[in-house]
Amino acid sequence: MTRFLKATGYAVGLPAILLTAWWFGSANSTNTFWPPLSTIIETFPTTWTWDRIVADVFPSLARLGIGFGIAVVVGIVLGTAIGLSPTLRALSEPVLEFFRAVPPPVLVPIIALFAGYTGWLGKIVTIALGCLWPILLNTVEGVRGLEPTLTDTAKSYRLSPWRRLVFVVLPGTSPRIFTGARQALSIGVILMVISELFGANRGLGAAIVQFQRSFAIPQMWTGVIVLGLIGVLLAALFKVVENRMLAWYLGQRQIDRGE
Amino acid sequence: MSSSPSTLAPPARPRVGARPRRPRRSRDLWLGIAGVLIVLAGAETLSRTGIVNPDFLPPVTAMYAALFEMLGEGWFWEALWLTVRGWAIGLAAAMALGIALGFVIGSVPFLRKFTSSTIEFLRPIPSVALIPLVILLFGTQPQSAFVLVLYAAFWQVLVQVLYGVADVDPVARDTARSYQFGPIRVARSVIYPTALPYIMTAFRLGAAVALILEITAELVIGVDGLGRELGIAQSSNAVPETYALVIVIGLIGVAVNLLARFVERKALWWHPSVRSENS
Amino acid sequence: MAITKAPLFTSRRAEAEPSAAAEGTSVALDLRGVQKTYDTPGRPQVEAIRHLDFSIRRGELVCVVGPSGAGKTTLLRSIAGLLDLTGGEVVLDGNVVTGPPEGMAVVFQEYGRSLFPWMTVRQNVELPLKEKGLDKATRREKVNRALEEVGLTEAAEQHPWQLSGGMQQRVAIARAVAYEPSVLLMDEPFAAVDAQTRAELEDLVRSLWKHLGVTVLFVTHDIDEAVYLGERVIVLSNRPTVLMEDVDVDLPAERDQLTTRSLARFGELRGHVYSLIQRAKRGDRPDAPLPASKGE
Amino acid sequence: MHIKNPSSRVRAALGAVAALGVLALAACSSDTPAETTSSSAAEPAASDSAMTETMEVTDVTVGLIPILDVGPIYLGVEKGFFEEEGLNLSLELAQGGAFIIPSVSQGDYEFGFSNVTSLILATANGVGLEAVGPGASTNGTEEDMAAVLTTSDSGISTAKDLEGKKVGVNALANVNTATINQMVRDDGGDPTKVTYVELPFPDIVPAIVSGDIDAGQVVEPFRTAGVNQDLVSIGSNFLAMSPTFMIAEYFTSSDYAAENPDVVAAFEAALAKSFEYATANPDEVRAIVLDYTQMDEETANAVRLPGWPSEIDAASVDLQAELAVTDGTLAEIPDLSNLK
Repeated sequence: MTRFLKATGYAVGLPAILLTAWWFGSANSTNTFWPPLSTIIETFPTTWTWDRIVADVFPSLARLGIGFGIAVVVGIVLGTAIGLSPTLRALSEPVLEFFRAVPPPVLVPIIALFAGYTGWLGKIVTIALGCLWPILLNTVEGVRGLEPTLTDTAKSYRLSPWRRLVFVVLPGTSPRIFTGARQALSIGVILMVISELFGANRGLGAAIVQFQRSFAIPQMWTGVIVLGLIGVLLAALFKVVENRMLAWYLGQRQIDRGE
Repeated sequence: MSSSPSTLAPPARPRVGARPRRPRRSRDLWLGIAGVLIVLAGAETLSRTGIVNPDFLPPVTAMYAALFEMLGEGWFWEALWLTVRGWAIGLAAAMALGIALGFVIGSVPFLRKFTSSTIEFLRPIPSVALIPLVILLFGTQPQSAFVLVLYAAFWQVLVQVLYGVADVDPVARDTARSYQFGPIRVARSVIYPTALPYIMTAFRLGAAVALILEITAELVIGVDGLGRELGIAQSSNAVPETYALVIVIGLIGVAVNLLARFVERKALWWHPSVRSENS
Repeated sequence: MAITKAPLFTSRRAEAEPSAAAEGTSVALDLRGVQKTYDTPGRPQVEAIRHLDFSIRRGELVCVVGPSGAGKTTLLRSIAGLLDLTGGEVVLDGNVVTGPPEGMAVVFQEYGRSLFPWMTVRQNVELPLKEKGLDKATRREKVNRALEEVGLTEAAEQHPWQLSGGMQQRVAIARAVAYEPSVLLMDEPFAAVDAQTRAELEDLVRSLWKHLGVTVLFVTHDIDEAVYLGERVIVLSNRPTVLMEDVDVDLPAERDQLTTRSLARFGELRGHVYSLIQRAKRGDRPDAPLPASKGE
Repeated sequence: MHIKNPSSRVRAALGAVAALGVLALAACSSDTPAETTSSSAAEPAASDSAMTETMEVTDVTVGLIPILDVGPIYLGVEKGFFEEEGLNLSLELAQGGAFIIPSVSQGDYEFGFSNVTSLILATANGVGLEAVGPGASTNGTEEDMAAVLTTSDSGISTAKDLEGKKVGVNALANVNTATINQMVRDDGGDPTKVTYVELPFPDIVPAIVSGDIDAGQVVEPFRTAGVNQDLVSIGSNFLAMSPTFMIAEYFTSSDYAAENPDVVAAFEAALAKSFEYATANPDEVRAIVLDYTQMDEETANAVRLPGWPSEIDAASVDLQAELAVTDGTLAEIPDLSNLK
């Protein structure tokens, strides 16, 4: 029992101290841009009512989901193709290196040229393109780094190319794909917000801008906190999916490390 | 080949013409260049033939013309310097803070456990969440970009350094202790060399993220730099200049990657496997 | 058996091998003038196998042994169709091997790396059967029988990396056996396990070989293991490989670790193969015998 | 692989990281956040100081929006009106009032230009502000400098047609949204059905042309640019309020006003002089505009100038407050004495 208490003590300790420090530190602050934590918490329920969540948070997350989904599919398909064929890889290496280096936010004005600022299409394309590179490059690395004995075994049992792809190449590369996907998710969230700051009308980023323009400072703080929570929730969700899909990999690594 | 009757002495070794094969490395180089040319030619034809509306995708030649023209203008170099400086300051601060805190927290088990939940909570918070705050605090001053860059890069560095300090081989640490190494010597000769590869990875990851946030701040908030110039070019419908700036920013990104890899190779020449895992 | 004392070692190579006549079903695997030279760009050419001619009859257990670096693995990979030959051909059940042939299973030395870590033991054994297009029931029955053969029934739902080295190699063997190949290739399969496990696995291979009647080509660097297991031991020269000698092992069919290994005959055979390997290491080769070759 | 004694190499790596740190510190110190002079275009011509008595000069930064309305202040600087009042102005450009207000209240800027609605919202939310003079207003004629533009074939001819349409404004929840909502109400429409999209002024006309948005509110010089691209106007959202509708004000933070009443008085005086001069010399306004916007000569001469009244129009302040309440961006009208 004490072990459980100790664990929760560690987990809750620092956050509790920080929160109380914030609470008292800002208790009677006069600076309107640093409202007391109490007012921020008070305005939370009134600001983030259910219909605002439906109107602002869901569209943002939907766009992130669609964009991220597209990036995952395209990234894996292209990555596997490039990873498997040395010529294709040599051909595409420098081009990929350049596109990977372009900071994703730069995509927003470029894609706005084609798809305009408002509306979903431009935002989804921005998110998809921004998330594509980490997944694509990690898949290529994963396919290239696949254990040669495994591919030999697959060949020696005459597994058809399709079955080799599904049972050997993809599972073998999945740890690297997940590394790429985690980076892509963090970039996706950044792009989700930025793509809404321009031509803002509906969405989480847009809501925060709206609060800021109308000097509703406490509401704006709640918006920032909601955005933070979404970042944390997405990371936790990702961890859950990863632990389920990569259970074999995590188990194996644990045993290798002799933990 | 018909199976010759098995005589005692096998047939004389067939002379294989030893044609000097072009080593694989330079073949890849040519293919790489070909790849780049294909993409450029593709963009050019797409735009010239009007398949893609030239107002939105100018011919590549126009982009480079705009780029070269820009190279001659003062504001370009000033913006470039501001972007690079913003990136460098933010990254340096993040590295210094991340390494210092990483070492302190990493080497004290109590601190390690005590702060882990907070780190796990604050780490995934997207740095863009701070944009509204920094706008209120610093408006379009460089400090806005500094805060965003510092916040984003700091977590990358801290987490890697914590991995590094935690990864110290207990056997090495015990041997050092058995030779009565003082804490400073243990840090210098055991913890630091083990942590160094992680610090280098931290530098590589931090450098990339720092550039993303610097450009974001310039583009979104209007902090001076290439990002802001890009926003202005785009909104004043100077399309070739917009693409030219994208190319420049992309090249900066490539340079940042190359610098990071160079520093990593230089500092880690002695490490058995220079960590090839690319971010 | 001839009345006069049979020459100490009957070397198959001496008889004129009527290769064509012995065709038909009795020969499972036939190597004809096999040659292999590695020619990777940017690196000097390496001649691995100069010339190999031997064949294995159906149902035979033949071991291949040679000094380390004698191209044993190259030979095995070319037989398994994973490596293109520079010259000659490998014929399995009458047809020339170009890629991994049907009816052949391979057990690699790095057992840990040849099992799919993301699959359970059962799934690993079952995968090749899926490829053969067997229906679910037959597959399940064959998998269970194979696992029972190697004594791993209760580990079926675990992941390979949760098992010991010996058990992992048993999974690889079970997978090969379930595939019901006509020829089973084993590339130094027990090099990486401890001595006790090796003895168990050697007896397992013998019992499977006898029980299932499969033709086995067993590559090893361990001379005792080769003589203990094989009906014949093919001794290879050093690189570029040629056939040193094809030694007939006339030990009783029923073998076990204690009695067989203490037989005088076992010691003689072992001594002969050992001397062959020593000569091979010194560079003595059939196609270029050392001038001052000391006595047998 | 024989690993040479790593310490010398490690020291080299340590050096590399330290160097990076030093570089940062050096770069940092060289740029202590002194007043960054405004973008080069708006560098005020330094009139020779011999003319003014030896009065110590106070440096003052003013946050402005790169639109026509702020022409007079540039003129005032050029003509030395501010110099005479002992003020050395440096002018900063931002996208809208909502950006300038925080900088003023935080003390980055001493003065700022913003639409009255934003000032009202800020005051209501406890941001201490003090108006120091009118900003700009409708020029009292039918030819107003603002307009709600749309394409000729958009089917939008009156404000009511804006229902269900996407309308571009330079900032959400400011004078433009409030006044357009009122136009829609006056025309019998329901403003809650209008979707506002925030775009910087330069982006609004291209967005209308590309169909990204259905209509957009612009002021000069973008109104003329839009008309040049044959966009049509369905009326000016400012003129629809009143012929003397005051849109914006110059302001400072109440702390600064309390601590430096003399500087504020000097700024108000110089501002009034600049307004008089600008109203009297419209062509000089058209010339100076080229300095701080991307306007070309031809557009500058074609644009309609706003009105620059001599004192604050209290009615406009009250009207914008009422509009904000009806729009729901404001709970109830706060004490607006500081803005009148």
